[in-house]
Amino acid sequence: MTSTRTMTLNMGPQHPSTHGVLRLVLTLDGEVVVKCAPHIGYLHTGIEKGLESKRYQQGIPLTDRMDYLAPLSNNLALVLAIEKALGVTLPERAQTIRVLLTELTRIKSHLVWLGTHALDIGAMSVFLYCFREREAILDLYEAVSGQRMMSSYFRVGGLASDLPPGFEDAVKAFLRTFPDRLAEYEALLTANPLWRQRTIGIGTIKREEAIALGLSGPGLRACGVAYDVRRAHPYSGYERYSFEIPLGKAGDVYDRYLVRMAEMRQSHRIAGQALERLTPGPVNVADPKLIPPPKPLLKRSMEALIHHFKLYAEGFSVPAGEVYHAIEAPKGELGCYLVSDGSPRPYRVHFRAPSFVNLQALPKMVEGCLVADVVAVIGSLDIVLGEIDR
Amino acid sequence: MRVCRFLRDDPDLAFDFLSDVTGVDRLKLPQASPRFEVVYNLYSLQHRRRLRLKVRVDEGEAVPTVTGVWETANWHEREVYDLFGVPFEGHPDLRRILMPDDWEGHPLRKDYPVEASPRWWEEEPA
Amino acid sequence: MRLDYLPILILVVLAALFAGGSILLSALLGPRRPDPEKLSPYECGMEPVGTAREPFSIKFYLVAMLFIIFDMEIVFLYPWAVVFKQLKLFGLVAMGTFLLVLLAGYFYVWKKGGLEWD
Amino acid sequence: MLETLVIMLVKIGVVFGALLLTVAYMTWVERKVIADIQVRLGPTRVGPYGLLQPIADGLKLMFKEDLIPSQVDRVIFLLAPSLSIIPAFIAFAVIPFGDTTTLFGLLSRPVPLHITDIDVGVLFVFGVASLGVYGIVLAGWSSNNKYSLLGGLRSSAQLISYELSMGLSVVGVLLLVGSLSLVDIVKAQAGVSWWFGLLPVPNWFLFSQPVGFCIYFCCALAETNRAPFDLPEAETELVAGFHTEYSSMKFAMFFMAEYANMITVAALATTMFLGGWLGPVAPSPVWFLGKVFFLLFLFIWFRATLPRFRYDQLMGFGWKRLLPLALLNTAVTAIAAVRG
Amino acid sequence: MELLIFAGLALVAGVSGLLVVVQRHAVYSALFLILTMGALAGIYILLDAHFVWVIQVIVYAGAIMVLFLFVIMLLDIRSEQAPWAAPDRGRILVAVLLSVVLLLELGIAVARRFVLAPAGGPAVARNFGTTQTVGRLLFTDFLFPFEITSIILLVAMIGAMVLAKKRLT
Amino acid sequence: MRVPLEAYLILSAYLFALGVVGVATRRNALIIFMSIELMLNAVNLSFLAFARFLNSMDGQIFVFFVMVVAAAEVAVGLAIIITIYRNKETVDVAELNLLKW
Amino acid sequence: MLSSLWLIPVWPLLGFLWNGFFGRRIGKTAVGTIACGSVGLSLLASLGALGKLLARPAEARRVEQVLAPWIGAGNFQADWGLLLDPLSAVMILVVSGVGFLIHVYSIGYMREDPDYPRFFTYMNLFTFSMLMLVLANNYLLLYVFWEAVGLCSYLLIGFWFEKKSAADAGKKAFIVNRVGDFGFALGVMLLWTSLGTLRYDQVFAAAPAQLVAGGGVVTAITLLLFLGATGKSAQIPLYVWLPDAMEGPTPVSALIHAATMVTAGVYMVARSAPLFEMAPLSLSVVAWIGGLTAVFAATIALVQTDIKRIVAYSTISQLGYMFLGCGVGAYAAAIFHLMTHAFFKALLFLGSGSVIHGLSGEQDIRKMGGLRKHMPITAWTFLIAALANAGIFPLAGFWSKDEILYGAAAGGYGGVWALGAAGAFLTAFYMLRCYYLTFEGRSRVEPEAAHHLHESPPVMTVPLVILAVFAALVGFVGVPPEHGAYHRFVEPVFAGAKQVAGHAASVGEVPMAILSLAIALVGVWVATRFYVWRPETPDRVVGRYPGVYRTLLHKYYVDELYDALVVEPIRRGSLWLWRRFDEPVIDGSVNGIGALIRVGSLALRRVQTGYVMSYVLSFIVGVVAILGYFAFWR
Repeated sequence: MTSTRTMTLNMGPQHPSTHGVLRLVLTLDGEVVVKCAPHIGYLHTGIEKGLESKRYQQGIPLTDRMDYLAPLSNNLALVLAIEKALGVTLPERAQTIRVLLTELTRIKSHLVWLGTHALDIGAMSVFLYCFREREAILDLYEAVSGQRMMSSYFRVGGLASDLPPGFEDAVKAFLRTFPDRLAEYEALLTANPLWRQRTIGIGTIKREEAIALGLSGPGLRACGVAYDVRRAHPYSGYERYSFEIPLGKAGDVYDRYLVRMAEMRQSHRIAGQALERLTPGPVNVADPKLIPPPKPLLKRSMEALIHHFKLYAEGFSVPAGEVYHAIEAPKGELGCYLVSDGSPRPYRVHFRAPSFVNLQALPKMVEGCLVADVVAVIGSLDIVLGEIDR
Repeated sequence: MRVCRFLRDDPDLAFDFLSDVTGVDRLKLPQASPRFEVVYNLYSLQHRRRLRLKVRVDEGEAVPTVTGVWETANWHEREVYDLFGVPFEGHPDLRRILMPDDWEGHPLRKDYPVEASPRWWEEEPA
Repeated sequence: MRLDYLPILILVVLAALFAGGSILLSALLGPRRPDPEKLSPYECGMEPVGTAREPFSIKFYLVAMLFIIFDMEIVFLYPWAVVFKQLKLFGLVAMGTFLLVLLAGYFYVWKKGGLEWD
Repeated sequence: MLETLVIMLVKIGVVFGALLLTVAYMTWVERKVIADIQVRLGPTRVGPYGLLQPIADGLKLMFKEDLIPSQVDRVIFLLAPSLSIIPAFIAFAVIPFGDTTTLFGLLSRPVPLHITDIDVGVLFVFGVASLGVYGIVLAGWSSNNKYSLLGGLRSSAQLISYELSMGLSVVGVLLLVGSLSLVDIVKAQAGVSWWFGLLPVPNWFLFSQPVGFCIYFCCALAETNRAPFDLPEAETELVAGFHTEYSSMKFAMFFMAEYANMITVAALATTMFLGGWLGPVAPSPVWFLGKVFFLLFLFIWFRATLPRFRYDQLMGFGWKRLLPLALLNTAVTAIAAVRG
Repeated sequence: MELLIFAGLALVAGVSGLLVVVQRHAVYSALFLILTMGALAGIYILLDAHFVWVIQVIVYAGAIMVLFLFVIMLLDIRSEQAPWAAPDRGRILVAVLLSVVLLLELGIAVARRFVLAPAGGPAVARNFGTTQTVGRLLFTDFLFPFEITSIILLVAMIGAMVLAKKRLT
Repeated sequence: MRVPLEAYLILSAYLFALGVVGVATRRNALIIFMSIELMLNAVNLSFLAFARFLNSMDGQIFVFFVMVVAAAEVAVGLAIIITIYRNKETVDVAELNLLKW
Repeated sequence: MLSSLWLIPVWPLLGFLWNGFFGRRIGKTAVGTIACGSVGLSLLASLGALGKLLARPAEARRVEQVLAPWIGAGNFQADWGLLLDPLSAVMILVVSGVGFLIHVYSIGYMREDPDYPRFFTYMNLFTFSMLMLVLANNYLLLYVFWEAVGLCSYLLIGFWFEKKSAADAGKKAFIVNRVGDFGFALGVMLLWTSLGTLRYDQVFAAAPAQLVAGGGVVTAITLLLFLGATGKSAQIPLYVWLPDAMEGPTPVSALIHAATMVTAGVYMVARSAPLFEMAPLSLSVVAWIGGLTAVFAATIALVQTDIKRIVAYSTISQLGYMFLGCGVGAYAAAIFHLMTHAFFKALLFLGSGSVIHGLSGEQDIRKMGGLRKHMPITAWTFLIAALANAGIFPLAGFWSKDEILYGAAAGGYGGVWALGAAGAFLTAFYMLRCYYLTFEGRSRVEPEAAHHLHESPPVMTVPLVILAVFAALVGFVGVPPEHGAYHRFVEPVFAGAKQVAGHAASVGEVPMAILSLAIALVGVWVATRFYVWRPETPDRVVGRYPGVYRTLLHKYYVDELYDALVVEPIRRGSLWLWRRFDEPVIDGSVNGIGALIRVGSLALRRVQTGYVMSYVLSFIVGVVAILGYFAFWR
């Protein structure tokens, strides 16, 4: 008599464990989730619309605000799409720096995920440890761009500037300590029976369902699908790096956890390789239509001055047409669809935000779980509302 | 729909992964009619191939939904509906997704009044 | 022997005074600026939806019921433990029988799902 | 007669004061220790090393607005914090914190260092502790908030579940001692035995009742709502806990009750398993306090380390694992006691 | 001194006992019942029941009343109408009258049987009412009832379980 | 000053009578139950008083068993009340006539 | 250990409770383990008790323990009391020991049965009841468990109650037993009215003083008690239920025949020896009934073709020997035979069970033969049991049976001795016949049964082997006859009784032993001649005496006789009563009363509101009234 009666429970939008302003309407039978309906849009900022009114180079800072835990990945997606439309190729050094920084970004994003995920399940110390590491990466960000979070460091056709002196040593120092730290966190969690009890068999999703739902990134790989854009469609020279794609089997919270932990190791490995590859050279394409000439040149070359003026007055234009370019962001496949009408402003920009798609899988994952598990599952999806709502 | 199903199930094509669905308002482009273009980005995990599928409709015309083929299309199509006002026929749950339920207009249309201040919406009903 | 309990009485009074005192103190010292929003129950920032009560009742009841039964058992265990050195094997058998019977109930409840929280 | 009375009152006063002080400074210690573990600094601003932090906290709470939400049951709402703090304080009455003392010869005859020693000391502690449930249940009920109610019910169900195993875990010790008086229990742990003729080990029940101690410690964590059993306070998923609606000093009282309980269970553990005040060289209260603080440190350490149970897992652990284990421990001890 | 403490405890027990019966809300009844039981536990100490008093606290106050409170809260019973509502008045009057008669009878019985019993009772052995004594008796002279107790508890456990799990439609 | 036996007995009788009043007058099944507990407590008090004044421990042991019975009774009784409540949504005994058939 | 005698019966009780409540849930393995374990534990406890008892001097080997007062109405007093003396020590050993082996065997035998838990539940209850029966220290308790044993046998015989014959057999056992029990109950009542106590020690102490030896009262008491014994122990005239009891599962038969139920009667008579010794008439009745039963049942067994029935009739016959022994005052010998019999009879049953199991349910020995090749262990153990039963030196049966016969001869009961000797010959013959037809010679097994023919699993054969060892060797505890370890242990119990009987050693022991052995050997020889050397002889013999054969085959038509004499008249009478008396008179008055009550209750109905409060109120009125009575008027 009593058990057939269900109750509706509101979780969020102001709830500490929903990672932002997500609102879930849960239908419960006892404590078992029967239905879960996510409500989004509380953070809608109109980035896609905004980009239409910005010139190409100006649009980059807007993308920082999407996945604010991995701004450089967002920059990269846009920049690569534009470069694809323009058909330019970057110098070696620029590509290597991009790889290095996006992999650091991936580590940084995963660290925040690990910390909050662990905190949701009650392991509070891990949270603080993770933020300590994240601080180190933020310091590196600051060093290259002057900004800690919204760095907007990449440019169409290259980078905002070359690396500052001493940067490589700083990265090296970080990479030296990081594996041990990571092992420490794993020691706190991976084999911990409590942690396993809370995560194994929770929020399971099958391989076929995951594909049908368009899951990407660690969530998909935890189901055993070896899809990684870096490997499937290499960009920025990823084909030249050796790394593995960690896979899971069960597709539950624990596997997603393991996959991300392993990804951090792989990112560390790629970053190390990138550091070795770092040879001196230009960081921008030698195309004055895209990249403003160096300051001293302005005083000597008229041509340079014109280019400079043109660039800053109306920007550059992209040939009419459309491109789709996807990268492997920390959260999954981040695609950028760009339609150009030949003007200096994009006609239409659309981002395929991985969190948006991944969140769609949440109802399927939590149905049949307990309410307390919902938090664990959300944590394991690693969503960022800024990216979902754009 | 049949095309979609074929694209997914044919072993030589096997576009089992729907990356993305989005829309373009072609109002200010050449060939502006039909006005809207719904773009499907397909991907084949097996063959590592991408495919872009486009459907063009005019104002008020509906696009058949592909949620039956790729479940993930659900939210994507809602987003297109929300931001462009393109309805999808047979969609299980066609509601606004990003904008509040009582929002007026579709922001990503090219004729959406960006400068005008929007009518502030009511407190969301409990 | 009864005198041993006097300090406990005093301590009870002391603790009660402390508790009452601090409530009183904060009531006197703290400001009072009530408003309806502040005084309404906390519900995650949303208006409450439905009631939370019904589906949980039986489990809580069962837990408390089992607690009573086992509490009784423990209450018997204490005097037993205290005189155990004199009872020896006899005590073991007597308590063993007692416990076996209760364990039968315990496993019955277990098998019936009385210990599950779902 | 008068001297006895005075001594008694002095002892009560000292214990009460010390308890209050310890409670206050436990918050500071906890913050400092956890901060240390988490490579942070913890409180530093108020006083040297933030030493005045607890006092500042207390003052702040005292001057906070004392919110009484509308539609609550006022009487019980006010009563609940008191009901939770009074038992927490009086449980300490029977715990011996030291051997006898003459206070460096100041007193004419040795005075035992405990407030009182009653025949049923162990049961007294458990009985009084079991009264603490009321504070929680009533707080949850009177708040007129469904989260509070559920939180209160859940916490109290947790408390009573673990109370059972806690009660059972010490039966082994009682079997070996044959008395419920805590003083007797401590005295039974005097002396040292030699393991393999080489290793001197004190006759603490920790070594003869390791399983009992482990069970006790688990239950103690659960009874005091500490990690990994800290659902009542930290379960963010569904319920915010029984004291959601409490503020100001009333909230502080729940807080103090929790820490006082923590100290009590640690003190009881010390008495029952760690030989109480016994120890060489240093004066007995020092040993007692040292052991208690060691246990408290363990409490804090666990909190900094472990993730949290889910509620059903928590109840299952208590009923399906700890309870049978505690019974088994009792049975094994009894059989061993009969044979040897 | 003893008389004073007794008087105090008896007063608490008596008044709160009365309040148990006349409270409108079950939660208050339960609270006053706990108070009554607490006061009685104190009186038990005066009666040299050194073990029983703490059992009273643990079992009655610590367990039974918790179950009561749980049930009250789970059922969420709001106040019933005033116990002296009109339709019940006749019955209540009869009941109260009967109780008064009962009390009188008991009083008379006490007076007739036990007048002049020495105050304070006989001197008892030092171990009267201690855990040891209770344990020894319980496991010798009262062994059989003790074992039967387990059956009672078993039956209660199973009965309550079955009842609580049953879904009547 | 020592306390005479009569004092205990009268207190016990008084509490017992209170319980009777409660059982007979209240309509809330839970309160009726509590009144029964009150009566049991009153009886326990008598037992202990007699035990003390007759210098025999039997009364104390008996109190033990009374408590067991009380515990069992509460467990089953409240289960019944819950069952009834789930069917009838009330615990008012005036609205329950299940004994009639 | 002796202070906790109650441990012995309590284990099967716990097993019973546990399996009864949870048997369905805990799985077969657990059920079997619990059942066997509980009996095994009580076996251990019994052994412990025996050890403790042996450690005491002979005159102190008597422990009595009152667990709890039971009934104390007026001057009637009965307790839950246990008594351990050598007699009950032997009995508990037999019950728990043989019972344990049978339990173990059942694990294998009943493996496929869906009602496995129920079976073991009953078995444990059975064991418990029997242990309590032999450990009781007074007649009332004895009676209670006497009934309980009857109930268990009813439940177990009718275990496969879907089968009509099984259900009928169960009912038959119950009803026939009822007749005996009725006599027993009367005997107990008479005992109490005449002596005012039911405690053994008090009874036996008071009897010589308060009753006239050989007088009517004591004779009546003992005869009534013996009536009970004939019921329980299947003696003439109440033996008819036992062969039918074969309808139960074989382990049940083994348990009933060997260890528990049927021995209850013998035990009771032996226990009451002091009373019987005071009533010579009863003693001779016991002896003659025993002897007659021994021969009577043996003759029936000669021609039966159902393997279990043969064994069943042999049980009746052997029980006859025991009573014969009791009747001639050789109590120790009777109990000795009881003990040896328990082993070899259990073995016989389990062996035949094993055969039946191996033949997929075939019980007819005409459809067996030559099985030794397929089931060697069963065959060898069965042979040992058969020879033991036949009384072949040096197997167990020889020593005990010889002692009984010697007792009869020495006591001067010539006629009885002759019956016994005849029985011994017949026993040897039919046992060997059974063995030969089953295990030797040409196979007559039905083809499809032959197909599955197999030796039983170890869980069944191991108990067989253990029992075989005991059946072969246990007789030696009674060597030398009359003075063996066994006798030194048990004899003192009957010391009091023996004074009356005395011993007139008119014949030598050794010659008597040789004589009885010779008789048995003749039986063996005849059987061998009939069924091995000249297999055609039996048919010839049958052809010559067809009337005798048919009579024997139909068990002397006793069942038919009972039907005609008892069952049919009762049925007719009842019918008549129903028609002539029941319907008009009883029904009429009942209906009248019913109508009256209906009218009355309509009036009372208004009181019956169904509201708890009203009931409480009236309840209080009652309390006040009663208390008022005590307060004011007393």
